[in-house]
Amino acid sequence: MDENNIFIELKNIKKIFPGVVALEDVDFDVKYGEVHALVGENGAGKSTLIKILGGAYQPDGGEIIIEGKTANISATSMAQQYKIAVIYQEFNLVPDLSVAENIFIGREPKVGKTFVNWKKINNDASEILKKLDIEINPKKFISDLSVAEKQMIEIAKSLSMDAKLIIMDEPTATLTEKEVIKLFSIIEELRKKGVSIIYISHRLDEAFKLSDRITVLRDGKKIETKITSETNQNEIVSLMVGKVVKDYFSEKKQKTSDEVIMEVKNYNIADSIYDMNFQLHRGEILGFAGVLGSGIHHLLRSLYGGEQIASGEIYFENQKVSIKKPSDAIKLGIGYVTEDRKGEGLLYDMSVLQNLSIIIIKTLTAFKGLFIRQKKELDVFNAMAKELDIKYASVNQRIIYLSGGNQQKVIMGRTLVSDCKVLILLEPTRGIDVGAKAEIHKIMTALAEKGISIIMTSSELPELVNLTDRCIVLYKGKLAAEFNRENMDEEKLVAAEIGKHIYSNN
Amino acid sequence: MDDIKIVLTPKQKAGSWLGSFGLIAILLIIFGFFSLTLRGTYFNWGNIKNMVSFSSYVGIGAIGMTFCIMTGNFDISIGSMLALAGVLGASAALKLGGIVGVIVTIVVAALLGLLNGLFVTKLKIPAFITTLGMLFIFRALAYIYTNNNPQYITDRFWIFLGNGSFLGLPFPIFIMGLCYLIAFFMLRKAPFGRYILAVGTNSRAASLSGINVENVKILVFTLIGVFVGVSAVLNGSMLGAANPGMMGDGYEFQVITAVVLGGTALAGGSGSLGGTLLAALIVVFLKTGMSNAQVNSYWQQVATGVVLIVAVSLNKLKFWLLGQAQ
Amino acid sequence: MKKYLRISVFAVLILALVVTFAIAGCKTGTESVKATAKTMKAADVTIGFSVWTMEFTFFQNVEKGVKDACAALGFKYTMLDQKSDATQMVQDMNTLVNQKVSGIVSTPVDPGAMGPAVQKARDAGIPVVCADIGKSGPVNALIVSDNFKGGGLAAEFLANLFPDPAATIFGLGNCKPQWTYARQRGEGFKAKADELTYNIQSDIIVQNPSAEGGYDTMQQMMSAAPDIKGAFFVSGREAVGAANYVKSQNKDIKIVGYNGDPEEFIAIRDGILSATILQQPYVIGYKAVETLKEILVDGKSYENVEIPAEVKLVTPENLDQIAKEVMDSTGNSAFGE
Amino acid sequence: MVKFLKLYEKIGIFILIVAASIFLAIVSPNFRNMDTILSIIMQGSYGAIIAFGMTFAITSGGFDLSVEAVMGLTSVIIAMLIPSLGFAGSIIIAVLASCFVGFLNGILITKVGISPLITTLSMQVILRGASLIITNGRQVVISQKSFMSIGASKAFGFLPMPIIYMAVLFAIFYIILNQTTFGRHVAASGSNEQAAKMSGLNISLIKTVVYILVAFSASIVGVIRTSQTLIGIPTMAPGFTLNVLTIAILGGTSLAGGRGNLIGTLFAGIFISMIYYGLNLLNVQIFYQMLAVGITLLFALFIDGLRMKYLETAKIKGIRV
Repeated sequence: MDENNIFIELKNIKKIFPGVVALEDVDFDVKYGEVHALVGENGAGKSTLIKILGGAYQPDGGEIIIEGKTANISATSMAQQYKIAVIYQEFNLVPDLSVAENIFIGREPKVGKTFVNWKKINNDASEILKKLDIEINPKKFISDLSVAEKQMIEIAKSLSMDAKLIIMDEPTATLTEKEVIKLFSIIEELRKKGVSIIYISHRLDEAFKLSDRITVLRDGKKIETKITSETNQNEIVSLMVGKVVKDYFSEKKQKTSDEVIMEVKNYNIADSIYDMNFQLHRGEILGFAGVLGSGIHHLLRSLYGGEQIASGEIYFENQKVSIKKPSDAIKLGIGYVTEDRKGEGLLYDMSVLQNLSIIIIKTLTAFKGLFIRQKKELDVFNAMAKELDIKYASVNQRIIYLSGGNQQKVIMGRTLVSDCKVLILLEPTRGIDVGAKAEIHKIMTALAEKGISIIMTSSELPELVNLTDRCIVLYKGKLAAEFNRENMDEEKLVAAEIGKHIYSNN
Repeated sequence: MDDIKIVLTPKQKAGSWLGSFGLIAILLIIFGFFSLTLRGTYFNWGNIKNMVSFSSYVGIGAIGMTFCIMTGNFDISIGSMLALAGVLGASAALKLGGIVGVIVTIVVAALLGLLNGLFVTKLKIPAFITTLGMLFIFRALAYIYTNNNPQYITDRFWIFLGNGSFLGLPFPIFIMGLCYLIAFFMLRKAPFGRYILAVGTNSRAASLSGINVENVKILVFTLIGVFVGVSAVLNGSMLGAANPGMMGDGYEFQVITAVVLGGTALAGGSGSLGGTLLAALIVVFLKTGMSNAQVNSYWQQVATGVVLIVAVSLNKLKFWLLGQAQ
Repeated sequence: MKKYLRISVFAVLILALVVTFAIAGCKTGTESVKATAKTMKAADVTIGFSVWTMEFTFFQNVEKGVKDACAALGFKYTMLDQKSDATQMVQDMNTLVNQKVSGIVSTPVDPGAMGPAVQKARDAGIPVVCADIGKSGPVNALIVSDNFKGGGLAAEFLANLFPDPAATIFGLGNCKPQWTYARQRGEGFKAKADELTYNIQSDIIVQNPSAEGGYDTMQQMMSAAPDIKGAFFVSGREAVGAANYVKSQNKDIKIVGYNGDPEEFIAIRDGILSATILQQPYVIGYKAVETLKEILVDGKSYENVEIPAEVKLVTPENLDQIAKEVMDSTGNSAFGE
Repeated sequence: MVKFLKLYEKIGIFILIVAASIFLAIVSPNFRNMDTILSIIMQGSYGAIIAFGMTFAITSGGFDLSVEAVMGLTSVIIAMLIPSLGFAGSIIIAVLASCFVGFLNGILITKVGISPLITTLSMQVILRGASLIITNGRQVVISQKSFMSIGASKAFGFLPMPIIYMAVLFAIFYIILNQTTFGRHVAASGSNEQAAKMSGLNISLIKTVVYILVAFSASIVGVIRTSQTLIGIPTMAPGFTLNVLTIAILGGTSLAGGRGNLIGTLFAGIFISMIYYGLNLLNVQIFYQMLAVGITLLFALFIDGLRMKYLETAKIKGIRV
């Protein structure tokens, strides 16, 4: 390919962290106006790579060439000067500043040299937002925005600094179908303008839909770069996991029993759930589908005592129970795996072992919870690590050094060791690579076959369609539809999710 | 299973070494330096006993504070707490004897700690502010209760606790040792320690794991009270009086300094009791050394500040070497 | 990491213990306890001085007195600074006992809180003399200026300026409650004022024990009692601050201070401050050492003796003469030049 | 309701002031005259001015415990230099020196990464020592009496200068915090440092400037106090730092950072002075004054807590997941 149409080129980049080699001799380049998909399992080094491009990390070796010249992205501010914008998964927005201020932070239009030009900053902001047709008042504070809105603000931000290269890390992870469509059209726009884009996603279909080329990373090494039109999903997947994955979804064998383990009767949560009724059978995988605002997360959280319920009854094993706080749920044998691993899952400063045993630690003690029996704790851990095939260097390794998939397994294990009867899974495979996804799915079906009932929700419809025995669709906090394995497919779910109106992707 | 290889660059090796031995090195350097320069007046058994036993004043109070800071909280009321508990205990001792007095001191301190805890958790007032308010209130109450008359401690038992010695060692050393053993045990061997860590590192995750975050915090603040109480007993015993205005003056900052110097992150989540103990010793060893060396007391202040900064920067150096963000 | 840290902590502590045990062993072997001897030669005497803080002029002068006395009597001398911290005070006392000094002079930050420490010193056969402030425990002697009387002097001085008690109001700038000894001055002032049937309308504690603190307090007094005629501040630096406030308001209110610090002498010379009560820190320090000499060298016995140090009223009239006396007795200028 | 609460965040402390004024006016006749009121504001100004700086520090997510030592340093430098350099010269040097101290704080905190607590606490001790060394522990009397006019004179014959300084500095700090990009960046770095960094803000620079501002404000007060007392005081205003912190917090500036409330600080400064001053007018013992301060602090923050709680719930209800 001819050099001068390459915007940025990385030559054998290297990065080491205590305990892991994050990147090893990675070569990588992006052309002008190209959408370059970057795929790979968690821990493959994608986020490290983009942090280097964003100037957050300094490489321990190798060189970066931007527009033919060797570049040294020594700070995030440098990245801006090189016209590189990174949209991280964890947003970089300032809660106590307004939308407009966030979009133009560091580049505010000024009166003179020092004073903020409030008029201009707000006008410019609303202009950009209009371009993305987002209806958000630029004077609003970020702390008052929803996740999806924040996502959009991030994009607006990178547009505002007319970046030549925009890096998007899992941009669709938290978006609804509708918003995804919007995002894609924006990306098309940018591509036409000659803006290069590095697109990172676990959703291969997206990568194939958008990208010109796809680069696969595995274990910190670059495996291959493929022209998208000349490859297919299976090939990429096998490149990612290093082996060919047969069944993406593991089919659940046996039929679920009719025994009702949990029942929810005319359940209401203020402003989010209205008069909900459903039963959960032993060994059943019950799915919940719904777009943002459907209230699912409120519902599932409150079933675990993460939120106060407004009214309604819960029967557990035919006993009327009240679940006020998580400990109540745990006592009953209800487990919960959050969708927000970072925010409310991981105990970063603690070891893998401590993370797994935290829920049941009191039971692993001698003399009435006086002191911990380390041996026993270790046994429990090893058993679970084996069952879930958790990969770790040492039990005392801090959990943040594990890959996303393994972190997720530990957090699932955390609830599983408390041998729960009902498991509530929110977005069990969010931000997890294909290989790990398949594993998680296997684990889930296995659990269900062991007689554990699972309540799950996922923004990836295929997951719901292929995994769940039954799927309840909520629309604006009300039960909109219910499907079971036989009669459910993605179209029906989507239709129900958006309130019956069938809508097409174009 | 170990298919993830552990690689440490020399830098990182240095960092971890620093993490493990930095404070000890500082302590030994200080001790060695003054021992060589001052010889007998510093490097003698009596002086060492003296220094260690006086480090219990800050050392014991710092235990509770270490827990507290680990949970990402803060208590700057302990100085006044020490005084209030002290005067109440002392006046109780005058009427009901030393043993009662000692118990009263510790119980009162514990209750005051509990009060802080309740304010922080139930009324949702940030710890720093709650305790800032209490700093004024406790001290004021101490004045009001005693009408500003020092309460003398004459009871032989109580006096012994701070001044007597056992097996040739000052008694406070044993008490401090005991406190650290218990605390160490709670932190590393008991579930409570895990809870503290969990709450400190990610309280939302902790509560979703069925931990009652509020109770943990309340307990932590109460523990501060208990240890401050013990410290008040020893201090009162050494001073032979509880003076509402003098007692525990500036205590809070001495203690917090020790904890932070000991390597406990103010952000919470991680910390080490061993570090705290070493830090407490370092401060006393340094100050005593300098005054024994007849360093001009103004220069002493300058030196103390500088050493503090240097010592803490070593901790930062560790993180830098390890390539971790704090 | 933590694990290593822990292990090494204990390792080192144990090591330290072992080493020090060894040292202790050989030490006790070689040294004989001098302090118990009946009388000593001046050459062998070491005086340990523990001072409240070196931040205040008053204590600097006490220190000077002690130092000079030691020099004059051929004693060795070592000084420790309590830095206004009661705990430090006690630790210093123990440190001095450890250093096996022959005698201890202390200017205690918290006189009530030195009982056990003094006891230890005495048990080790080391006599203790307090230089000013106060004492507790078996102190041999206390050289103290009569704070109560001093306050009285201030009241008398003001009374003479304003002969009609009915028509005059005085103010009192008091000190922090924990400084009980200094509050004696206030008590003395009040007592005398009552005796002379004068009326003290505002008794205010100076928040910052510092010149600007006195400045603020005076401002408060003047709104509490607008027609105030005179005020007594129990500390000189505060008095000067107060006097400066009066001056800035172009009012004529007589301010009396206490201590006789250089800034007070200057203020009196400049006609800002009306008078002050002169303490003699230098003399107090000097006397303390002399007393120890009598105990240690001459074998005299002092137990719990109080030796008053005189306080003098300094007014513009006798300013120069007193300044001269100070120069003669201490060898340094009362004006701090 | 929410509107009212947002308003409360700004001027809640003002309500306390009104209440206290009414109380004092009723119980003490001396309180009912202009001079007293001006005096109270004047004595409030010292704390308030430094608290302006402190508000910046807290907004940026830190705080500064070295202010009282900075005052002392300023004081002695002026006293030592006035004979040779005259007023302007000595003041400029003293203020510059203080700013340099702030700069050091900033560097230690941002570059070395030591927590503000330890940095400024150590700096406090170091400066105290340094000031004492400069004067050899003495108080240095300033013989140029006219120097007094800077801090003690009255504008228009009735308005004490410190109040004017407070007003001017308030205006300046207020504009900096709310109208300049720098001010907004201070808020940003306090609100979400990571994000601010990622957005290419130079956090180190911003925070360093913040600590320079704190030292500057402390230094100004140092100048005022020195001129009033005409003495170079190395140990000036012992324990004043706590006072300043109390004011800033009582003013409603959130310790979490990101939200600075200078108006609140201004009022809080006056309010605290009101408590001490007013209770002194009534000859109330200092113990009860401390008690009053402590209780108001807790009470004010308790109300604030209720407020936040209400807004929180309002928010939760507002947002659908």
